[in-house]
Amino acid sequence: MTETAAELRTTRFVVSRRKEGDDPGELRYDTFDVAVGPRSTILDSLVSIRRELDPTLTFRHSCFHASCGTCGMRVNGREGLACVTPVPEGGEVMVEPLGNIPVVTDLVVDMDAFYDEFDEAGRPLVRVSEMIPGAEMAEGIDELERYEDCIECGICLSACPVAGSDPRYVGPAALAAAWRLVDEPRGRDPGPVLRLMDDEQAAWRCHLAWECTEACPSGVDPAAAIMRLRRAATAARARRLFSFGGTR
Amino acid sequence: MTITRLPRQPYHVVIVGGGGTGGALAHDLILRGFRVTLVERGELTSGTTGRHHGLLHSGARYAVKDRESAVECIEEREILRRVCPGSFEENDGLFVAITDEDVAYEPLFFESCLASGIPARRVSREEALRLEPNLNPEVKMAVQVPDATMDAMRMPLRFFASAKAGGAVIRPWTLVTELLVHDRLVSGIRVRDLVNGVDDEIRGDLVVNATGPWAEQLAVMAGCDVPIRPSPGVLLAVRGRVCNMVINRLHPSGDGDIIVPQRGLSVVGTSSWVVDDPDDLGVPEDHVERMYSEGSMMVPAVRHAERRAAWSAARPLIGSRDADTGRELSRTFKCFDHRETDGVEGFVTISGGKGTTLRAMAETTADVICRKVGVEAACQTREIVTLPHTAYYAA
Amino acid sequence: MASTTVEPRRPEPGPARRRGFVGWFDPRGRRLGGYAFILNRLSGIGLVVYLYMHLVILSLLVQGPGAWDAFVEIALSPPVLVFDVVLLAGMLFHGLNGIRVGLVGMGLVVSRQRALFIAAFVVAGLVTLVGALRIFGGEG
Amino acid sequence: MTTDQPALERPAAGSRGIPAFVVQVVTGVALLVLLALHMVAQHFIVPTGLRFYDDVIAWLGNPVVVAVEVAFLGTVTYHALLGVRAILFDFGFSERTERRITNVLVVVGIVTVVYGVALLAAIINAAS
Repeated sequence: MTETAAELRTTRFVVSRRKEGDDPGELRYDTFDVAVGPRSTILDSLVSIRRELDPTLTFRHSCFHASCGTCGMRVNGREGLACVTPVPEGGEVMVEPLGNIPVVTDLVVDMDAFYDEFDEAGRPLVRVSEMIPGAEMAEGIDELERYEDCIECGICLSACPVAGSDPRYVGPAALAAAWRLVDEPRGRDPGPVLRLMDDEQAAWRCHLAWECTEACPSGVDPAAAIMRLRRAATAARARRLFSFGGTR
Repeated sequence: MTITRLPRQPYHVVIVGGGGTGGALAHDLILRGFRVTLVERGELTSGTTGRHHGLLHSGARYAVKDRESAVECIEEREILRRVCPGSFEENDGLFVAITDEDVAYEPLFFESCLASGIPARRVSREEALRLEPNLNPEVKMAVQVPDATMDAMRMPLRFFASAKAGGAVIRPWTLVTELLVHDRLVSGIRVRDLVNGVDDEIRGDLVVNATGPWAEQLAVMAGCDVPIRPSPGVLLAVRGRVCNMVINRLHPSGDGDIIVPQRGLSVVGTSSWVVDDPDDLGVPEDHVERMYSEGSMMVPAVRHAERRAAWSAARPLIGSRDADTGRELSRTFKCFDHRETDGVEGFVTISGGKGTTLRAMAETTADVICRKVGVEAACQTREIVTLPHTAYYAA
Repeated sequence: MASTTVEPRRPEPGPARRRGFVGWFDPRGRRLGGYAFILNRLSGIGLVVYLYMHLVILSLLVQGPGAWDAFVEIALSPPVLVFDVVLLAGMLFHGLNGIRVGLVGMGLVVSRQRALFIAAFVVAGLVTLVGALRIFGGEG
Repeated sequence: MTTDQPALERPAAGSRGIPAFVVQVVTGVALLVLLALHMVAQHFIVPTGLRFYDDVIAWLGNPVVVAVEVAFLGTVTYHALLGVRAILFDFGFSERTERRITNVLVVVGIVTVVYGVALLAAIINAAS
């Protein structure tokens, strides 16, 4: 941030630290005083901490504009993408890793388990892009495409109170991905995924706290997706029940 | 096309740099039977690669002044569509002429595209407005080219996923503190593991410097020099998808001449200046303001769109020391074998290039490495389909 | 040129940061849906407790008129009436929010979930108010 | 408790029983009706609102009322304990523990209903 000195204010950051071998029971925090400008984001401040104060501070980032999903973290207890979360005014800023996901180092979480659940849905990365009102398609283009909204940041899983107490819960992201496949299969068979998510540890675990949707930085609305997944699952069961032979 | 794995070669290549080039090189070398270890100080693609605006270049922007880059782009675009299926928004792009100067520039631009093998189609004003209703009503005409949009983190991650599945050791959070150099022979790297704080050495038959705009900082550690100028550019992401096709301004490349749609955002880019330290970029507000003004010349809705983020990314441009704005530097890439340039053996630098040419950069570097160690191994990355990016996280 | 074998090393991740069941009731940083979840769970637990209290009290009926009428006497004292108001509020909210959870939870009127919660909260509040006035103000 | 099978270990294709949530919705809807009957009937039909012992006994003389009360007791107990089970299942216990929880709650449910019905019968007999 190139700001004139006048606009800079010093803000105290309390950053959660964790290195391999640390005692898991005892949480460790380091304090850093950082010059913050009017447009500084949490990510900008973390980058300047790493560059000027502590090169061993580790945190994930890549795109800097809420499009890749790597920099999800908890700022003052609230989930958000560091790259688009402004530094709160006044008082200390507590920065912690996302919740409900194993912590590898400092603010970096291990997304392997998240992706195992996510991959079960097998949702395509690209979807049909909603037409801009009145737009037509250019010659040679038979389908306007765009990337799925979900940027796999894990913020919804961190915000979910059920995931906060039960590690077995599949989590909102994987369920929202499953719904996307059911809603727009793009050539894949959603049947098996629907049956997979029609389970007490998956679609039926949600208690409608809607925190995942409120926290989602990408407008995915996973809570609504879970509910629509339930409706689809219930309809599928009904069809199976009343179809001839019933075991189709 | 099945992977034809060569008999296990004893050579171990250590790659420094977890950007697109590093990932593609790891993938290429694994397919050629090498043993690969890649180290990255942060998260993968956290350098220049991830901050890219996401244009899968048709090369049209360079057709007039940088034919070499243009041809590279259109070839790579076709290969990437084949080896990374389902990773692109293929809505094509429009070069829009707003002013009379733009219209005057069009014939040269159109011919240069065709000459570079880039399929281009003239589009009337009316049709342009039917394709993208948010375009500036003053638009005079446009040229349709096969631009597309990629995800700057997920597409390169596919290469990492395939390399890792092929046995490459990928070590993020590993900072290179020193190069192991003994009488002009580089035999490995000394690193600090930021996860457990342990310092250790990774020996290799060859060390590759794939650190993009940081290339010079690493080369210096081996007493070598690479003419890499970090040339940052500011990018602005605004809320709202104002277009589905990539919108470029039909004029010689200047500031704020592209709008790339990304999910529910539109990314407006870019500007250009030159710095010495790629870690100290800053985001000059006047550049951001220029993105708003130039961007709204093409799509007026940008003017009042809510700012989601503004950031800067340092392009690694190859060129002489005195280039001041970075634009006239060549956009192609180069692979330096430091035995020839500095008399240092076992050390190769790959830099320059663009987001779209990561595979070609890797192929060139892998060819250089094969020649250096006397291995006969053809490149297979033009045909082998890479794994989905999610496979990188498979336990 | 032989080189040291590099065994692929994956760092051992530490435990996830889980707030556990305390996190269910932590109002900080909650938004509408989060409050609905907290209130629904609290009122639910409260109503289960009341169910068994109610059964115990009704057992007095077996001991004949004396015991029951004596209890009713206590039941009309202000503290117990306050309890009744709280009970009324809990029952109304749990019931009304239950309708929201039931409908939305089966994938119906999903886009209305916010409005339904607000409606449940407001209606429960108003009716509780009316109930409280009747319990404290008018005839018994 | 309808889903007596333990929560099947994923990725077996979904548990085959009716999801507990659907049962909760069904019992919830039934409760809305029965609760209304239970509340409205007592407090609005009986002038003094079951204040006095004699009113209660008179009130229980009507077999329809008794039927409604028993139905109400069964439904509310079922709904309540299914709710408790849902809360307990959010703790992430092992499957074996969860099976034990389910069994305990089934017993508690049965005891509650039996006690309630017996209580009702005892009250009616004591008064006659």
